[in-house]
Amino acid sequence: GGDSGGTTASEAPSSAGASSEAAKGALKVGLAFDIGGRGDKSFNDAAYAGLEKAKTDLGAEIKELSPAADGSNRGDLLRQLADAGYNPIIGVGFAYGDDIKKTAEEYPDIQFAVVDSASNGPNVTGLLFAEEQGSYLAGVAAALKSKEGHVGFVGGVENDLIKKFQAGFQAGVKSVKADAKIDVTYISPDGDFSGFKAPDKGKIAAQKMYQDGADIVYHASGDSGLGVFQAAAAAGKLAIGVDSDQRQTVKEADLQKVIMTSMLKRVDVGVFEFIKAIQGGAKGGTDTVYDLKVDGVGLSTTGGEIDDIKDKLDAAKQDIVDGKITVPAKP
Amino acid sequence: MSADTLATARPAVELEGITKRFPGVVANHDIRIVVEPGTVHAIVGENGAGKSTLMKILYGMQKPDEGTIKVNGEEVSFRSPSDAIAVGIGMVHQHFMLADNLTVLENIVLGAEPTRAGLLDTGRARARIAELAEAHGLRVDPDRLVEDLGVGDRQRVEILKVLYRGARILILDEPTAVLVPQEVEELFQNLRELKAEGLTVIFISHKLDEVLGIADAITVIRRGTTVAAMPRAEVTSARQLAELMVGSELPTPETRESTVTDRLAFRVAHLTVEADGHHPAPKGVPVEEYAAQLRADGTRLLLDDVSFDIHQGEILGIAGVEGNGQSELIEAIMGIRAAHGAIALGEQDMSSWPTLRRREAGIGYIPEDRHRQGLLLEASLWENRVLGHQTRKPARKGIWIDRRAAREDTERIVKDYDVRTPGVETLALALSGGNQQKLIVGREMSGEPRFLIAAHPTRGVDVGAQAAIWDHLRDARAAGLAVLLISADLDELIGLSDTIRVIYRGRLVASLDPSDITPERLGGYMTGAIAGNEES
Amino acid sequence: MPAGLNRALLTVAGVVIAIVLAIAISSVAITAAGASPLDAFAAFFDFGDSERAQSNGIAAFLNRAVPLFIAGLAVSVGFRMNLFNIGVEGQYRLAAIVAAYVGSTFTAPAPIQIAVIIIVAAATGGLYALIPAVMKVTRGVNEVIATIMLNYIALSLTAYLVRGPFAGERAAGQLTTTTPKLPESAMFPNLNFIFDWFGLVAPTRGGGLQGFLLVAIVLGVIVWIVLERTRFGFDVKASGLNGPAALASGVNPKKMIIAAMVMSGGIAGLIGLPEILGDKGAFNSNFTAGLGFLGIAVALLGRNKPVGIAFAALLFAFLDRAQGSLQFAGVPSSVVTIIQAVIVLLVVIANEVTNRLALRIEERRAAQQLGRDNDPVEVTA
Amino acid sequence: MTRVRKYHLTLIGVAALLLVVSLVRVITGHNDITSSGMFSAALLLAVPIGLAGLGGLWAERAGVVNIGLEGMMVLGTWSAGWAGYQWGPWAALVAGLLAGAIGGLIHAVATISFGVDHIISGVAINLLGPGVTRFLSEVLYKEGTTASVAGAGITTSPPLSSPPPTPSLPLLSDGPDLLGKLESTHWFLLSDLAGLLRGLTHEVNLLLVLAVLLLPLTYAVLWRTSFGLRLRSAGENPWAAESLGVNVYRIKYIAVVISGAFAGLGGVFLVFFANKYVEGQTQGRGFIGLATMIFGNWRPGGLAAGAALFGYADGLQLRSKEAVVSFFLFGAVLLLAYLVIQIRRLTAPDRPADLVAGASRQYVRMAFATLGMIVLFWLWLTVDRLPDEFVYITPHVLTLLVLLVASQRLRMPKADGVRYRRGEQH
Ligand SMILES: Nc1ncnc2c1ncn2[C@@H]1O[C@H](COP(=O)(O)OP(=O)(O)OP(=O)(O)O)[C@@H](O)[C@H]1O
Ligand SMILES: Nc1ncnc2c1ncn2[C@@H]1O[C@H](COP(=O)(O)OP(=O)(O)OP(=O)(O)O)[C@@H](O)[C@H]1O
Ligand SMILES: [Mg+2]
Ligand SMILES: [Mg+2]
Repeated sequence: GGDSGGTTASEAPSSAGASSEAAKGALKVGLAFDIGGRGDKSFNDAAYAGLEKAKTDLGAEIKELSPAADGSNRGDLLRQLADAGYNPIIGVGFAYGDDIKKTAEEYPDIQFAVVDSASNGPNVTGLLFAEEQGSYLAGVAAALKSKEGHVGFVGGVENDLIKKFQAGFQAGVKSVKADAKIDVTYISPDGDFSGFKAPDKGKIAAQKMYQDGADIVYHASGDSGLGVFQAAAAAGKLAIGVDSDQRQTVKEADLQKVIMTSMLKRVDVGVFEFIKAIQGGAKGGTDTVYDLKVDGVGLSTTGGEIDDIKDKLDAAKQDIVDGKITVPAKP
Repeated sequence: MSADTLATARPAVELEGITKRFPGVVANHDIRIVVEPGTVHAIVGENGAGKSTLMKILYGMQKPDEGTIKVNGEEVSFRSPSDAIAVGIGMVHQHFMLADNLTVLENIVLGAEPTRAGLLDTGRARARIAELAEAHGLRVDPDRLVEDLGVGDRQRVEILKVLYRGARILILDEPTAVLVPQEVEELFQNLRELKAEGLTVIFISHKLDEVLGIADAITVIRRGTTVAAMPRAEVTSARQLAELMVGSELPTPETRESTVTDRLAFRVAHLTVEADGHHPAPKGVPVEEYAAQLRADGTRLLLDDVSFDIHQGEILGIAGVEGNGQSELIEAIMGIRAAHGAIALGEQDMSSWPTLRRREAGIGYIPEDRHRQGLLLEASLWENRVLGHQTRKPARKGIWIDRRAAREDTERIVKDYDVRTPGVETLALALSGGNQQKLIVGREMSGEPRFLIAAHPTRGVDVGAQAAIWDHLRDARAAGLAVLLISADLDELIGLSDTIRVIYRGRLVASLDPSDITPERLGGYMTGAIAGNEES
Repeated sequence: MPAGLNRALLTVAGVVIAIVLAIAISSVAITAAGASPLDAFAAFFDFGDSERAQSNGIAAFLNRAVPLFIAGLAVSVGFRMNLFNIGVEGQYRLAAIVAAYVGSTFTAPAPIQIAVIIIVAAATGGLYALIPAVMKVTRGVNEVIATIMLNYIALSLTAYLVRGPFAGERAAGQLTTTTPKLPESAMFPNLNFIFDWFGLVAPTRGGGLQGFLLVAIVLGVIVWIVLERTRFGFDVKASGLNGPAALASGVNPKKMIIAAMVMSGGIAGLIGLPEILGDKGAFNSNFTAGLGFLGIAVALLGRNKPVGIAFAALLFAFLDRAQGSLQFAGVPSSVVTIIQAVIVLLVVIANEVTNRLALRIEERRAAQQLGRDNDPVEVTA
Repeated sequence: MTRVRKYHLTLIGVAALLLVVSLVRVITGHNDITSSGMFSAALLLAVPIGLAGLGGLWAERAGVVNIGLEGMMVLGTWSAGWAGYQWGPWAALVAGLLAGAIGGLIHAVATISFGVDHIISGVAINLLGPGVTRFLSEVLYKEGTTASVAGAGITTSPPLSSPPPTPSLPLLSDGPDLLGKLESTHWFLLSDLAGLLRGLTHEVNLLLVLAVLLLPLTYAVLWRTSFGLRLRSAGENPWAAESLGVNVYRIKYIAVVISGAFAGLGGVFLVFFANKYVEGQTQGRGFIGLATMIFGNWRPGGLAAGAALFGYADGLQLRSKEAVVSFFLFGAVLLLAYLVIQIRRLTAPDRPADLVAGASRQYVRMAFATLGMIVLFWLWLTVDRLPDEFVYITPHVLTLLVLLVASQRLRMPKADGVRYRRGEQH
C-alpha cells in the first residue's frame, strides 16, 4: 500500500522527470527478496512497490527473484542478476548484508543496495530506516491514547531489527508517561523466523497484555500481527500496525477498526529513491537513512484515530528532526 | 471309495487337482483329498511337503493356480478367509495367530464381533465363550491379555476362535507341536467330542503315533503331491507311514554309549531371574538368601534358584512345557538377561561378563527361534557366518571384517554341513528352514565351543536334516563338548540326553535318567502332574 | 556377481522410471500454473549465458550438494540401525556456532586451525547427539521425540550464544548478530583450479568452489569403509537388520546406540562448516537452517549408502540451484520442492518394487539351482 | 479393577498437582499460572497438537507410523484458508479435512500398497505439503487474481468469509461470569480451580469443542467398537486379523486416511484461530503431536495429557515469561515430595526386598534429588527472569523431563511400522 493518501511520508518528488529519463532505457534493475518473497503483502511487497514505480516512472526494466525457503541462495540470486546484466541490484532485508558485500566485491562495476543494512563496499548503498524514530511516535501516540497508562509491544523474532522497534516505542511511551507500564513479548528467538508467521501466538501474547489491563498494543511481528489485531478486537481495545498502513492492507472490517495507526516504513520510497539516484549517476559507498526528517518512517492516519493528538505528534517529530531528542535504537 | 459311502453323505471337503506354484517351488501339485464328514482326517508329510500351503488354500488365504474345492458337495471359490469362514471352515495355524496386547475375548471375537448399537457387545461375547468353553472343556479367562498366557492356553484360544465362528470343518495345522503329552491328550479328547458332535477335523502332524491315535483316515503328501490315502484301519504301523512320507526309514535320535567325563565343563549355581526387572542383590548377601527373600516378598521369579553342572562330553536335556523358564535360562546364560547367581565355564566365573565375552570364551548358541535370534535374513550366508564371531578368527582381522576368510569358512560349512545353497553370497532368506538351521549349527560349531546351548535344534526341520543335525551333536559330544539341550520334542530329548532335568515354573523339579523314562512320564513331570524328586 | 549385477540394474531402472514419472507429474503442475514445462526443464540446465555465470552456477550447485551430502551421511548412520536421528538439525546448528567461536579465539597455521575447528564441530555435534542416546539407553526415551525437542532447544541455545557469550564485533548498521570473524588461516582453500583443468573460467562467487568438498568426499569414503568393512560397521548392520540376533551375537545394543548416535551427531557437526569456512567466516543469525531435515530425505533417497547419498545430494542440489533460473523463466520456483518430494516418494516406491523383484529372482534362482542338483531327502540315521 | 485404581490414581495425581501449583502461585504471586486466560491459551495451543497426535494415534494403532503429519497439517491449513475465504468456515472445515485425508491417502498408498518404509514416505509428505501449498499460492494467489484483491498474498490466504462461532458457557463464564469473579479473588486453590474451569469454558470456538470431543470419540471407536478392535488388531498382529477374514488393507487405509484428516483438522483449527491461512503457521506441530502421542503411550488420555502439558508450557512462556521461573519452585516442591516418600519407604519397618537390595542406588538417587531440589530452589530465589532464549524452550524441556521420568512404561503397538503384505507372514 504505497500511495495511501493520508500518510505523513514525503511525497516522492520524482514523477515530473519520468518521461525524459525513460529515454535512457538501459536501466535494468534487479531485486532479490527476503524469505517469504514477492506477494507477502508486507515488507517484500513494499520493496516491490518501489521497484514497480521505477518501472513506470523511470522506465526501468525490472526483475525480481525470491529466495529459497531456507534463504540459502541469497548470494546466488544476486549473482544471477548480476550475470544477467542487471544494474543496480537491490537486496531486501538485513540478511543480505553479508552476501551483498561479497557480491559487490565480485562485481565492482555494478551498484548494489541493501535494505536494512549498512553499506559495506564502495558500490553498496545501505538503505537504512530509522524504525526507532517511527516507533517513538507510535509510543507517543499509544501513551497519549492509553487510558490505563498500560501498553504493550509484541515482537515477532527477537533480533536487533525488531529490538529497534521496541526501543523506540518504549522511549516514546516514557516520554509521555514516565510511569507507564509497557509489556514486551517476543514470539521466537533470533534465527527462528517462525515468530513472523504465528498469528495464534501473536494473539495469545496480546491477549495476555489486554487481560492485564493494557489498552494499546504495538506489534512488529509480520503475519503474527493479525493475531494481535484479533486480540484487540476481542478485547475491544486498540493496536498499532507496522511497516505499511495496515488499516488499509488488512481486509477484515472488524480488525481495521482496532488499528489506531501504523508505523510506516517506506521501503518503497527507499528502493525507488535509490534507483532514481543511480539513474542520475550516483555511486554507492554510503548509507541513506530514511528517518523522520525525510519521512522514511512515520505514522499513518487512516481512520483519523490520531487526528486529535496530531499536534503533540508533530511536536515530537520536530524534536527528533531537530535533534533535541535522540531515540535509542537498543532497548 | 465305495459307492455306498458316497450315498450316505457327501464329503465335507473334496480337493481336486490342486496345484500351487511359488517362485521356484511347486508347493502343491495335482493334489486330491476327500474328507468325510464327522471324521478326523490326518494329513502327514515331511517338512515342506506342502501341507500348510494346501490348508491355506482351503482356508482362502492363498489362491490355487489350478484345481477345484468342494465343500459339502458345493464347489466354492474363496477370495479371502472370510469366504471360507462363511461356509463353516475354521483353521488353527501352525504358528499362533494371536494379538498379544489384546485380551482373549478380543482375540476370539475379532472379525466376528457381536455388536449392540454399534458397540462391541462384550456381554454376549463373554456368554458365548463361556458356553463354548463349558461344552468343549476349553477353559480360559476371557479378560486376560494373551501375552500373559502359556502355550496350552493359547492353543485353546485358537480353537475357541474357530468354534466361536461356528465352524463345522476344523483345520488344525500341527496343533501339538508345542504341547506336552498330557495337553495333547486333552486336545484329542476335545477333538473326539467335536467329532461326536458331527464336526469334521483335518489334522496335520509330524508325530505319527499321534496321528494313528486320533485319525479316522490319513492322506500322505510327498513333495507337493498325494502319494497315499487310506482309512486308519489299513495302516499297520507308524513306520509304514513314515516310509510313505519320505520313501525311506525313520531316523532315531538315540545315542549309544555314554561319553560323559568327570571334567566339569559348565556350572550354573542358584540362577535366579526376577520377572519385573532386575534389581542387583546387596553386597555380601548370598544369592540363595536373597532369592529366598524375594520369594518371601512375593516377587514373581522366572527362574528360581536353578543349579546344574554339565561335564565334558555330556548332553544335559532340559524338559519343560514352553514358558516355564527355558528361554530365560538360555538368555541368562548368554548374558542377554540379567540374573542373580553364578555361571562358570570350566573354572572361570563369567556371571558378570557381557554376551560377547561369553561367546568368545567358548559358548556356542543355537537359538530357539532362528529367524529372530539366529540369522540376518537379508544378509548373505557369509555375513551370517560372521554373526556372533565378529571378534574372532577367521571373521576378523584387526578392526576389519576379513571378508575373504569369512567366505572361505562359509564354504567349508556349506560343504561339511550339507547346506543346500547356490553359493555363499545368497541371502539367508532364500534358503529353506532346514538349510538355514544347518548353517547355524555349522556356524556355532566352527567357533570350537566348549559348551553349546542347543535350543530346539531340529524344530521345523525335516527328517533328513534332523538326522544330520543329531549326528553333528553326537560327534561334538564325543569330542568332549558339553551341551545344554532344550527341546519340545521329547523323543529327541530322551534320545540324545545323558541326563534330563525337568523345569517347571522356573525351578528344576526333577532329575531323570533318559534310559528309563517314557515321554508320557516325562510329560507328567513337565506339567506338574507328578511331583518332582528334587528340592531346591 | 551376476545376482548383484541384476539387483543393481533393476535398481537403476527403477530410479530412472521414477524420475521420468516425477518429471511427468511436475510437468502437469507446471502446465497448470500456466507455464511451459519445456521452459522449466530448460531452466534446470540453464546455468547462465556467460562463462562466468556458468562457472558460478556449477560452483553453487556443488557447494549446495556438499552440506546435503554430509547431512545425508549423518542421518544414514543412525537409520542404518533403525535409530531415527531427527536431531541432525539441532546438532549441526549448535556445532557450527561452537566451532565458529572456538576457531575465532586463536590463530594457528591453516591446517591446524582448520583441523581444530573440524574436531570441535564434530565433538560438539557428537556430544549433543549423546544426550538423546543416553536418554534412550538409560531411561528408554524415544529418540524421535527427544531429538525433535532437542532441535528446538538447540535453536534457542544458539540464539542465546550468538547474541550473548559468543557475540562478535559488528559493523555499524549491521543487524545480523554474528560470532567473531574467523582468522584468515581458518578459511578453507577453494578448489577453483579444477575449473582450469576443464578450461573453464574460475567461479568468482564468494569462496568459489568450496574446498570442503574434499572433506566431504573423504568423509564419505571413511563412512563407507567403517560401515561396510569394519567390525563396527558389521555390528551396525546386524543391529539394523535384526536387533535380537545382533544382541544374541554379542553386540551390546546400548553401546551401539551410543556409538551410532554419536557418530551420526559427529558427522552432523560438520554440515555447517562449508558455509562457515568456505564462505561466511563466522556463524551468524542468518545461518542456513533446515539442512538436517533435508538430510533425512537425501539419506532415504540414497538408501542410506554413501554412494547413493552422494547421488541424492547432487540431485537435490541440482534442483535447488535452479530456483533462480526458474524465476527467470517465469516458472514458480516452488516446483523444485514438489519435484524433490515426488522423486523421493516415487524412487522409494520404485526401490521397493525392484527390491522385491530382485528377491523373487534370487529365490527362484536358488530354488532352481537346488532343484537341479539334489534329489530326494537321504537319511543318515 | 486395575483400571479403576489407575483412574483414581490419575485423579489423585491431578489434584495433588493442582494443589502444588496453587501453592506455588500463592508463594510466587504469579497469578497468571492458574488464570483462566492461561488455561484458555493452553487449551488453544494444545488442541492443534492434540489433533495431530490423534491423527498419529489412529495410524499407529493400525500399524502405520505417520511422521508425515506435519505435511498433512500444512495441506489442511492451506485448503481451509482457500475454501474458507470463498465459502466460509464450514467449507474450510471440510476442505481442510479432505486435504489432510488426501495426504493420508498418499501415505497409505505408499506404505500399505507399495510397502515403502513408513518413515520415508512420511518424510516425503513433509516435503510435499509445503511445496504443493507454496506452489498453489503462487498460482492461485498471485497478483491480479480475485483472491489477491480479497487480501491474499503469496504467504497468506484472504480472511475467512465469516468467523467461526464462539459460544461460551452461560452464567458460569459469561453474563454474570461467576467463575471470573471467583478467579479474581486469588484465593488459594478455589481461584485456581475457577481459573481452570473458566479457561476451559469461556469463549470456546466450536471446532475446539469438536476437537475435545474427538478424544472420547476416538477412545470409544477404537476400544469399544468392532471396527476399532479390527483396527487395533491390524497394529498388533495383522496376520492374525487377516486369518480371521479381516480386510487388513482396507482397515489400514481407513485408519491412515482418518489420520491425515485429523492432522488436516488440526490445520483447520489453526486457520480458524488466525482467521486465515498463513504460510508456516503449523510450526512443526505435526512433529510435536507425534511426540505427544508417544508421550501418551499411544492412548487418547495420555495424548491429551501430553498435549495439555505442552500447550500449557507454551502458553505460559508466551504470556508470562517471568512466571516460568516459578517452575523452579514447582520442581523443587515435587522433588521434596519425592524425597519425603522415599524416606518414608526406606524407614518403613517392612520395606520390600528390592529396596534393601538397591539401597545404595536409592541413596544415590536421593542425593541427586536433594541436590536438584537445592539448585532449583536457589535458582528460584536468585533468578528474576531467565533470558528469553531459555524461556521459549519451556515446553520442550518440560516434555523431555517428563519423558525421562515416565518413559519406561511406554508400549507401542507390536506391528507398528512393520511392512505388512497379505499372505506373507513374518
Ligand atoms: N508364500 C510362499 N512363497 C514361496 N514359497 C512358499 C510359500 N509358502 C510356502 N512355500 C513353499 O512351498 C512349499 C510347501 O510349504 P508348506 O509350508 O506348505 O510345507 P509344509 O508341508 O506345511 O511343511 P512344514 O511341515 O514345515 O509345515 C515349501 O517349499 C515352502 O517353502
Ligand atoms: N513367505 C515366503 N515368501 C517367499 N518364499 C518363501 C516363503 N516361505 C518360504 N519360502 C521359500 O520356500 C522355500 C522353503 O522354505 P521353508 O522355510 O518353508 O522350508 P522347508 O520347506 O520347511 O524347508 P526344510 O525342509 O529345510 O525345513 C525357500 O526357498 C523359501 O525361499
Ligand atoms: Mg517348513
Ligand atoms: Mg506347515
